[in-house]
Amino acid sequence: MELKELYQEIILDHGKNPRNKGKCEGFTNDAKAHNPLCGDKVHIYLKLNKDKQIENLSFEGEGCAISLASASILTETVKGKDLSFIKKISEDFIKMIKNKTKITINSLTADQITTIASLSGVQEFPMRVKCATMAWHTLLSAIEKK
Amino acid sequence: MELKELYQEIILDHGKNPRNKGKCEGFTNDAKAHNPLCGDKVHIYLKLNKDKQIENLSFEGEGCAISLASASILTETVKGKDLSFIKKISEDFIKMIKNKTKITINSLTADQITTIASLSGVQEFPMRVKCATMAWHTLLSAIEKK
Amino acid sequence: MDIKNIKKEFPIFSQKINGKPLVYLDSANSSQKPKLVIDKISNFYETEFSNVGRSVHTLAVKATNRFEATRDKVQKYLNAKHREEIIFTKSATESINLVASSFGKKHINKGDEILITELEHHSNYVPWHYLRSEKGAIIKFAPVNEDGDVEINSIKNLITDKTKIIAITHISNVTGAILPITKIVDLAKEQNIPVLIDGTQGAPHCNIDMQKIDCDFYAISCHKMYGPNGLGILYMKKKWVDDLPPYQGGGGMINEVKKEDITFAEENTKFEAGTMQTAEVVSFAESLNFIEKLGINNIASHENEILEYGLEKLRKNNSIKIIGNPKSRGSVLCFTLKDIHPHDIATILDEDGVAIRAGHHCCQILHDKLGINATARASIGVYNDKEDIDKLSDAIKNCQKVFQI
Amino acid sequence: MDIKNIKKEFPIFSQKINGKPLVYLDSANSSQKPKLVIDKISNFYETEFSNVGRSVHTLAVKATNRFEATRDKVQKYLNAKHREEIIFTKSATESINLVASSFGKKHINKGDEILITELEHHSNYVPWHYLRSEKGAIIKFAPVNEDGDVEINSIKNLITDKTKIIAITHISNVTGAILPITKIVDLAKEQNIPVLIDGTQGAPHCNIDMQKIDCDFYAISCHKMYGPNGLGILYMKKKWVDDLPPYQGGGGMINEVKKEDITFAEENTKFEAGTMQTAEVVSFAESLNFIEKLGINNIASHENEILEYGLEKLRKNNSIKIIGNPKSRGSVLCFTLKDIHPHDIATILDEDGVAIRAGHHCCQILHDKLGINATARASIGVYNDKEDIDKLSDAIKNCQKVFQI
Ligand SMILES: Cc1ncc(COP(=O)(O)O)c(C=O)c1O
Ligand SMILES: Cc1ncc(COP(=O)(O)O)c(C=O)c1O
Repeated sequence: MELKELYQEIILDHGKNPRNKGKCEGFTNDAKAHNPLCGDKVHIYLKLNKDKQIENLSFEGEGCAISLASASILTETVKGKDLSFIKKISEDFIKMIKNKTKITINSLTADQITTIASLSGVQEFPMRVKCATMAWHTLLSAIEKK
Repeated sequence: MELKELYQEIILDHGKNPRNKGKCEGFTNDAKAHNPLCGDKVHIYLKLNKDKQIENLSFEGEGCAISLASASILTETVKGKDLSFIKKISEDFIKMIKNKTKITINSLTADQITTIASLSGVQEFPMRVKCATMAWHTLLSAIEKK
Repeated sequence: MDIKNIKKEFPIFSQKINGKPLVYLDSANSSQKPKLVIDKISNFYETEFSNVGRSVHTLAVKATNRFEATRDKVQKYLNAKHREEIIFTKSATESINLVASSFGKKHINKGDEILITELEHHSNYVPWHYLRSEKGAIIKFAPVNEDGDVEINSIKNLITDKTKIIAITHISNVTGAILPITKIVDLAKEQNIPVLIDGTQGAPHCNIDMQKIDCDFYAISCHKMYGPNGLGILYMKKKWVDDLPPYQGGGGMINEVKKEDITFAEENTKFEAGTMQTAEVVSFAESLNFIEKLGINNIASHENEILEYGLEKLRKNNSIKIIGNPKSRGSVLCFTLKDIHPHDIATILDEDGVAIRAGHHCCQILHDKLGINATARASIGVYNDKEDIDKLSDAIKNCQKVFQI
Repeated sequence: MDIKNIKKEFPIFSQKINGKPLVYLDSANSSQKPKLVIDKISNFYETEFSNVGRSVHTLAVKATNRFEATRDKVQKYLNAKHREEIIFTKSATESINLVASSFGKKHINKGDEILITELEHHSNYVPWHYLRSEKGAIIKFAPVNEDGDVEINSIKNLITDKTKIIAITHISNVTGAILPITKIVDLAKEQNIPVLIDGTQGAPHCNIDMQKIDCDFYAISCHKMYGPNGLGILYMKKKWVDDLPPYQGGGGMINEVKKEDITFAEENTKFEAGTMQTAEVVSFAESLNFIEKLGINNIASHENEILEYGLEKLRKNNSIKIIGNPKSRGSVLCFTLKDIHPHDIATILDEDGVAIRAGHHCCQILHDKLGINATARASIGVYNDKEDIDKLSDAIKNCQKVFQI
């Protein structure tokens, strides 16, 4: 059943207990987004160090399990990584959701890949794609902003 | 055939050679109308004397055979008549066209009634009703104006 | 036709959704269409189609007659005094935009007040917001109370001698509150303030009598009345039909066009620019036939029965919170479910063939006030029955199972 | 599908008019619809109908996907660069009103000049007239020449540094003149002046490539392209999509709505307020399929062949005067008949099953210039053949008989 694929254990867990929620201290960049059709919101905060690595990041948001889980998984995936990694993973993630491609980044652990891939069930639910991708788009704009 | 009823000899004659065309001298009242959908125009001029009789009247206009014939027949019918007659005949005429009633005014000659009734074929052509009634509506507004 | 058996008049219900029969509880969003209406559209295109009001050939005459006969039918259905008070638009949204634009142009100046409520759909706020930005008008919001109602006094309190128009919804598409529109109109009339009623949710559920309600403007969306897409109605009182300037410009709405100046047609015509939605208008006559055959009061009491059953049933589930407790309620049931977001509910319900809507339902102001960003909404149409509610209730339980709550 | 045999795809032609087969020569007014399009409407209502973009249930997803897929299809058909450049409206009239209103609000001030032509349909004049009355803008009319053409020089001569927009028709619905729009756009670009093209008659007849034409706005009426009523398209160049303020306000076109202020959605969404015409949009995809299957160039050359045949045939009748003699002509043939008014012609032709239009065709300025108040118009669609022209010609002779001329 597709529904079970969408609402996997991992997603329910991240949705109920999102990691890195709140406003992280000393953030250097932030961006927010909003889905006007449903009212979902996300606000991403991140602290870039001088090596252009994300030293810390967090998010605030309201929304469905998918959107919260996606933001939560995002924060776990990119913490400590540098900008080129972040661009690559964000683009890969958005592609995965839209075009059903696989994530293939060497520096990710098998566990991390499984976690991220848990969101790929969204493909079958076109109206929910935005829920899953919003945080990742927002991360990209946070990085571009100064 | 209905078409023959619509384009009777009398109508073709009045359409081709409309009576009382032009701007009559010394007119006291006038009014014009215009059908924005087709561009037809009519302008009625009349001279009321102090007995509230139409001493003279005429019309200017552009339009189809039906609208010209109707204006022409109108001028022939009401010339020399007084206001109460004019109101009655105009209303009767409009009713005839719309509701297929007969004209029943004693002071009209049989000939006049035949002439007016020649326009009643318009009933069967709803898009042409306005062509036939426009002059009569305009006559009424000319009278009401001072 | 029997309401108990009405589903079979709607072809959509022969569809299966995810292998399950369709339980359609999204009628406040848009209603499904009876076969008669759908067939009328095809039949019209197949046998009588032509542009209306422009040509004199047989098809044009037939189309024009049917088109104008529908105007007469709408007039009669709404008990409007004059046929020219019925204006065809694209949607209720366009109806309200038309009024805001035309009325605003002539009668709204800097500092003038527009009185709306916290319940309004964006369609009955954004057009007034335009006047605020362009003209420096002020928008006042009559507050919604705890029950999701707007009390007449809260409107009364906000009326000043600057109030130029009151624009209120007939039925809230979130709390379901049926506002006391006749009383509000009476109140407004004392001060000579025109009233626009957003009847988008009202018209499909209530008996509408324009001469009784006596409002100045009433906006309707035909697609929520078992009618076609792309068609709305604006009732506009004769006085305003004569007074207000036209809205969109184009073919059909002019009187005389010169290079230096343009004069406009009279009556409804001046508000109907360009080629109209002939097939939609013609088929809407069948929607009204459908409603009349059943009787709008029977439809309302059927819907009320289903709604009451639904309220009762859902209240038994302790995790469900029902939004609003208005004195009198239209066919709308908004709720939230503990620890499960409305979007997730809607997606999971869909697996069971149950179609509801989730989100803010174009009422952000109201959701801000409620302190939530989304609700789930089940809305009832003539074709719903108690079994649909049972399935809704079961599907909600399934949600809780999926979320392991 | 074969053009020679295409009538049978259109159910309307199984009708008899006054006992005679229908000769439909009123396509410039509105075209008839192929069975595929009509069936798509019913089929959509019967199996997939729901409101788009708002709910997440299966029907809403299906409807939304079909709706947006049609936008993609239109984008491809028009070879627009971005899908967001395709905006769905009610009609070409609404498309032009949208531009005049949104562009006018932001970019037209007192004394600014709007350049149109004497050929324009009221839809491409009245909306600009509003800016003249409200903003004190000036409208200049590029003259039409004896042949019913507008020469590029007559446009060039009227451009000043006050010219803020040029709005011209692609094909005149009276003289049939196909204007040199690409040259006009090139000319305007030299001076950085945006160009709106009223493509209402152009789109059904010409191969339209937005990237080649490179205009800023292009307005289309779907009902003249073998599509449904109540649907228009506005192509708007991305630059303007980003720049211009929204038009109507309502559901779906907002970003954030607060009591104090409102921000708007981006891209095409900000111009599409309220419930859209889902069934119409979805079925229009079939109209494009129909056109693509035949090939627009094949349609054009078929229509040209019939038109040439018609011109030749009608010229043989000494009482007929053909209006306009443009260098290149769309499928429109306007004429007058000695001593018989166009209205009478239309009525008498109808008795023979021949449907034409009579009047000023929403072009009063042009008719004033021609010094007549009405013309008769036969316009050609894909389904017409030479036999239709023969019947037209015979029916005209019958007119002369009825009038004993
Ligand atoms: C040249 C031209 N422009 C604009 C229009 C208006 O189109 P619509 O009435 O479909 O909005 C028409 C159709 O009559 C036309 O022929
Ligand atoms: C209360 C209310 N007003 C206005 C609207 C707008 O209707 P439409 O989108 O059909 O224009 C709606 C429908 O969503 C509504 O529920």
